[in-house]
Amino acid sequence: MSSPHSAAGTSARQSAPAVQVADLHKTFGELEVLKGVSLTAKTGDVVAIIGGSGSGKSTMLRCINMLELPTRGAISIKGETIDMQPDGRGGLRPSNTRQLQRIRTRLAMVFQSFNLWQHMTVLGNIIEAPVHVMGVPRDEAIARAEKLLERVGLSDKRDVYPAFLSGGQQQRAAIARALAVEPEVMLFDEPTSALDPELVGEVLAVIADLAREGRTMLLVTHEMKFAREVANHVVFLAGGVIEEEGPPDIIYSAPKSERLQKFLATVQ
Amino acid sequence: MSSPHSAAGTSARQSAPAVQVADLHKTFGELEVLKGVSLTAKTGDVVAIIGGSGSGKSTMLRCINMLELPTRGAISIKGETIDMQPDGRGGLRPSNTRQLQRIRTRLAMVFQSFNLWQHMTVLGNIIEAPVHVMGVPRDEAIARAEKLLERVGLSDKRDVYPAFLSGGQQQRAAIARALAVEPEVMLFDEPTSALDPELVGEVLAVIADLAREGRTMLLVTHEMKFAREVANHVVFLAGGVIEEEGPPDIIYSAPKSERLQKFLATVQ
Amino acid sequence: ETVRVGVAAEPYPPFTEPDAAGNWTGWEIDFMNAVCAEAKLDCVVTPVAWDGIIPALTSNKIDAIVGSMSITEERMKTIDFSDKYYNTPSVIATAKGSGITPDAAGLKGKIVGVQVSTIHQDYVTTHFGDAAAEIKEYQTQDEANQDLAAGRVDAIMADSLALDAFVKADACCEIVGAVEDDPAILGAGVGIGLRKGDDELREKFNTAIAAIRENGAYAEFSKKYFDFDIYGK
Amino acid sequence: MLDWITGFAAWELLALEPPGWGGVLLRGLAVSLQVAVGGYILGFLIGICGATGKLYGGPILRDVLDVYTTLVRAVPELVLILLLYYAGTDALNRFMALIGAEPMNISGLAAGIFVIGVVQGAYQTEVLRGAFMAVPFGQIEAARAYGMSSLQVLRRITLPGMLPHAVPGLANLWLIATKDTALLAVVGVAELTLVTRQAGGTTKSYFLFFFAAGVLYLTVTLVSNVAIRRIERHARRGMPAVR
Amino acid sequence: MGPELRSWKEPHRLVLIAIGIGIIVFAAVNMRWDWLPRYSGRLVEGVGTTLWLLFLTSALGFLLAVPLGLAQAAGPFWLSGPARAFCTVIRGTPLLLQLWMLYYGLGSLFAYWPEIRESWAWPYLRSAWPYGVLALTLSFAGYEGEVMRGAFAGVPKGELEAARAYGMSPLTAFRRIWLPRAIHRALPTLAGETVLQLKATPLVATITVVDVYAIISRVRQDTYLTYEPLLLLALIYMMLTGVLVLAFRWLEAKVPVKSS
Ligand SMILES: Nc1ncnc2c1ncn2[C@@H]1O[C@H](COP(=O)(O)OP(=O)(O)OP(=O)(O)O)[C@@H](O)[C@H]1O
Ligand SMILES: Nc1ncnc2c1ncn2[C@@H]1O[C@H](COP(=O)(O)OP(=O)(O)OP(=O)(O)O)[C@@H](O)[C@H]1O
Ligand SMILES: [Mg+2]
Ligand SMILES: [Mg+2]
Repeated sequence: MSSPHSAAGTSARQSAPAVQVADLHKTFGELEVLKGVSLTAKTGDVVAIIGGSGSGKSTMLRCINMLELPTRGAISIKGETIDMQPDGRGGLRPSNTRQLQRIRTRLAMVFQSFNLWQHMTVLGNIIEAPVHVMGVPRDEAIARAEKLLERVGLSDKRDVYPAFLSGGQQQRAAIARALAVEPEVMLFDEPTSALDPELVGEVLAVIADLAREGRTMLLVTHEMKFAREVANHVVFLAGGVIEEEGPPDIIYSAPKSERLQKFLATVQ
Repeated sequence: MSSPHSAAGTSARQSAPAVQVADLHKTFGELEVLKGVSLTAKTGDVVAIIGGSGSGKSTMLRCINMLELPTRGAISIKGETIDMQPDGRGGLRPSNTRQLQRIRTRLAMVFQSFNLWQHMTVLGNIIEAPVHVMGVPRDEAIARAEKLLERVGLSDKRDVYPAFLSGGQQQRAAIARALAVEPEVMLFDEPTSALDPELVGEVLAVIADLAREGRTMLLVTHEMKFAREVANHVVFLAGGVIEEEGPPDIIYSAPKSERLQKFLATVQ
Repeated sequence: ETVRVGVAAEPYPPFTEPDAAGNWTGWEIDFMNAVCAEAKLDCVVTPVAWDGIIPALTSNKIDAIVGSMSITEERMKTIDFSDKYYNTPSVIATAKGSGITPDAAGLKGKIVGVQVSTIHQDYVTTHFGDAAAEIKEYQTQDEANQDLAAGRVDAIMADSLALDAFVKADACCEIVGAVEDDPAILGAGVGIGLRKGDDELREKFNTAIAAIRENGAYAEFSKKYFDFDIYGK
Repeated sequence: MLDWITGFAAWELLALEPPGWGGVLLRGLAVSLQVAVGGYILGFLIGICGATGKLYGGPILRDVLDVYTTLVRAVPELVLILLLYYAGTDALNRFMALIGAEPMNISGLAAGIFVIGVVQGAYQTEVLRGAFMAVPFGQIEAARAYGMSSLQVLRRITLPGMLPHAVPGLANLWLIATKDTALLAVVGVAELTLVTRQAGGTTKSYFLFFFAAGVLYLTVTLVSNVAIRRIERHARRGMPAVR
Repeated sequence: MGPELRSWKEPHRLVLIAIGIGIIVFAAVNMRWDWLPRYSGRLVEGVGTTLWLLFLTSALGFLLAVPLGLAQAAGPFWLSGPARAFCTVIRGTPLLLQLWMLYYGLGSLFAYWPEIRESWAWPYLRSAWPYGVLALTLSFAGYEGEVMRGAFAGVPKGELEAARAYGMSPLTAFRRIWLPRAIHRALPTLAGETVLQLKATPLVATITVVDVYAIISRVRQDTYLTYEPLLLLALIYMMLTGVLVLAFRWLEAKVPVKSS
């Protein structure tokens, strides 16, 4: 990615890009959803991915952490390329499960529908991956979780089960869960579209906060105004390829492609 | 009610008001929801009831057909007062079940959540009350139901079960069901608030149509613009009493009470 | 050498019945003990539902049946028998003063109860099948007895000793007499049931039965139960 | 002559020590419970394997499991017990003979546990499969996205997540298991129902013993219900109350 | 229909079907079935008795289950308490025990009253089937009462309010809306319970009612065959279950529900 300004938290020693997607293809049966997408996000970048419904935004995000297996292409996180091999049916599959699991802990995904684990309290959700995947001692994980809860404004919901939270609270808990693994990159898939309008605000505030802090984030969103405010790079997906990309000011005020112009007209 | 203009369908011989509510009180446990509400609707009137959430709009409507038993007060339909007697616990209860059942067939309620009977087809729902309560011969009821279906634009859904209809279609079927008993008064409790915005239109069109026809209607609604168009009288409920009432033009353009001014400001 | 001896899990007094301590007692248990002692076999009592006692033998769950099982042609097709070890007539019991006689004429229009899988069932079906109004089949003799007492059947047919014990214990009923013999059905007495081809065991049992008849052991334990020789002719 | 009444009043027959039959009944109950517990656990193991097989197995395995659950659920337990009891042990012994081993002496108890287990297994397969499917897929995806291995996903997310959906069905099956043991009376396993019949037959106090056995069975059910409610409350933690 | 038909033609299914046919042919050739013609008449009669028992007791039991469910769902405590106790006792004890309790316990007691023995009712009281019918009916009512409780409670309140709002009397509302709606909701469970009821019928053979199971027992005792009669019995019950399941599917399809 060729964003002109680089965000605050970037440290000099990390020269490899945080996320690098190279020539990503993805086919569902007959349907070719991604037709060769390449994308680079440097550490500290906030990349907003926009595009019409069905344009493959979610699919792209899910390919990055291998929830969806790409048909072709390569994904690198902090310079480490995820090992893949042909699966014999024209696609790829990860060839090193341990590496994949390790890389997944460096990427944290926040889902549209939260996907909190319903049988654990909010705290339980947050410490689950640190304790059981990364082997952080329990006390330490709890101490850190409490800080995160404070941060997203949920300290009083620590011992509550997800089903008893409002949508906005659930999404904030999900963000805290993502932060708990101290991810190098956070992936957000329409983090506010399952929320009532009144709840959207609280979640966006938390995300804007993270952006200010200099976290590397890839976010799929329909909130154009918000994307414009927090992102330093906007990617417009259409027809399975990146139709246009660039800094938000330019993308929003001077869209070049006709498709993007049309798209922006309908959503604004 | 002192509406200046009287709607089309009023005939001279019907001198008694269609609905008369006198000094209605309703208490739930400790909570006094209605604190003495009086209301008169002449035949052909379209009365819109507005008010904040929890102000007792639904409760008032439900008291009129005794789905909720009033604590004090009297209800008359076409000059016939519903017989009630003290229930020995500080409230009232109907003392003449046959009279109540008869009066209920003259009032038809359209619920927010439709409440269609799921085990009957649309046609079955419509002919149910005429055939099994009023003793209309089946053929006749079916013939009439078919006209009503045409009227609400559901002729092709005659033999479909409610679960397979969209919300707007269900609500139109519910309106046809209400019309089938040839009610003297129709009660609508937020008939569109359970619907997606796109479906609201179809239902409002049917109601506006009924209003033009000169049907007596009492409707609780949050659609201020709609209320303004179809109603000839607006009642604003607040704090358990009628805070203000009058013709829609005056209520909406020149609200007197501060509460109403505030209410109108928030909803518009 | 252990021999698993199957007995009917349902009580069949006075031949086999469990006591409250869970031990099996009765004439046949004494008989079994005597035979096994004689043949130097280590016998263990294994209760099996009467209904499934032959399948249990053929499917190798038990090695022998000591269950008042009469030696019949039909059974011989499936299992082998030792020599007979007792033989008593089959009789009919009815309520006191019923006036029923133990023949087809007497049982005309009556309800007759028998235990399933017995020679008595065969006999009743063959000889009274047309005369009787209904033939009720019971899983256990005990239930048939009980239904006679309760008046739900008019007559029952069974081994004389079993019914003797019953009418002594319950004053409701009486034995009205033995049925006419039909050796083809009623068989040649009661023998120990054995798996087909288990000749070694059969020889041991046969020798032992002869020996205890000889040395007086048979008469000795029988005295406790009966005042006559139940070995029959 | 009303010996069922005198019998019914003869409470001393229920004494724990012989000549009272109380001890026999309790031993019968113990056998029933052993069969029920054993069969239930066996059924649970079959159920877990069956459910995973049905969900993730190949087409052949899935069809075979379908045949198993359909057959077992369509045939009366009584018939299955007779078939499995005789045929099952017979087949096993023939197999032992084939490989040259000593024929195994299968006790009624073991056969009973086997039979109840096979029957329970078919039902539990279906209950567990339904419960597995009730775990929202997003929760499993979230677990994968956080780098959990398949085993960890199963242990930490899928199993506890399916529990609230499985408990009611499993609880019901437990109660069925305790009562299905009564059917083993037909193959002569000395469980509660058979010893009740023996006690009634020997003492002629049928009513007393049937009544006593009924009370024992009912007690098992009621105690189970209390335990089930506890387990359910634990499993349903985090789920809003349904009414 | 299309995809289902095609699915039968998948190779592994064909192999499974072939194996199934192979087993049947093996059984037909290698096992003894010569007894079959002798008993076919009685078997048909036995199936008749089984079906008759099933339909009678399910119908009666269901009639009982409706008030039991209603009492628990909406009745005052003095109705709901006994109803719940009844369901608990029935569901908490084995049917076999209930059956024996009624037949050998309660049933044998009538004999001691000469008045009863002389009365018109005696021929019924002395035969076994009334006890079988009673026990199966009570059992079905106990299990189904529980199901109906849930079904009654689960009918959306709004639909009942709508019935009242249209002037239905409580009886009409019950007859036209509440009950049919509850039955509709309970139908899938009812199907399962009826299959369970079918599978419970063979227990009546232990009290001398001659159903298809009793006939097969008879065959086993006459022929001393272990497996053949039982296999035939299993086949008969499987076919009956299949017919029941299809019948209930057809019933359920009469009021379609939207699957989510
Ligand atoms: N598992 C799948 N199997 C088959 N097709 C799929 C699958 N997942 C997604 N698709 C298809 O791929 C296309 C892109 O889907 P994707 O979810 O990535 O779109 P999106 O850009 O996220 O849209 P939205 O804004 O609606 O979420 C769609 O046409 C969708 O139907
Ligand atoms: N059955 C009940 N028991 C106790 N309180 C009730 C009951 N029904 C309504 N209430 C209370 O009475 C008040 C008025 O309720 P009502 O439903 O009439 O309000 P409303 O004006 O229709 O509000 P909305 O616009 O939200 O529908 C509320 O505070 C509500 O909580
Ligand atoms: Mg998407
Ligand atoms: Mg309301």
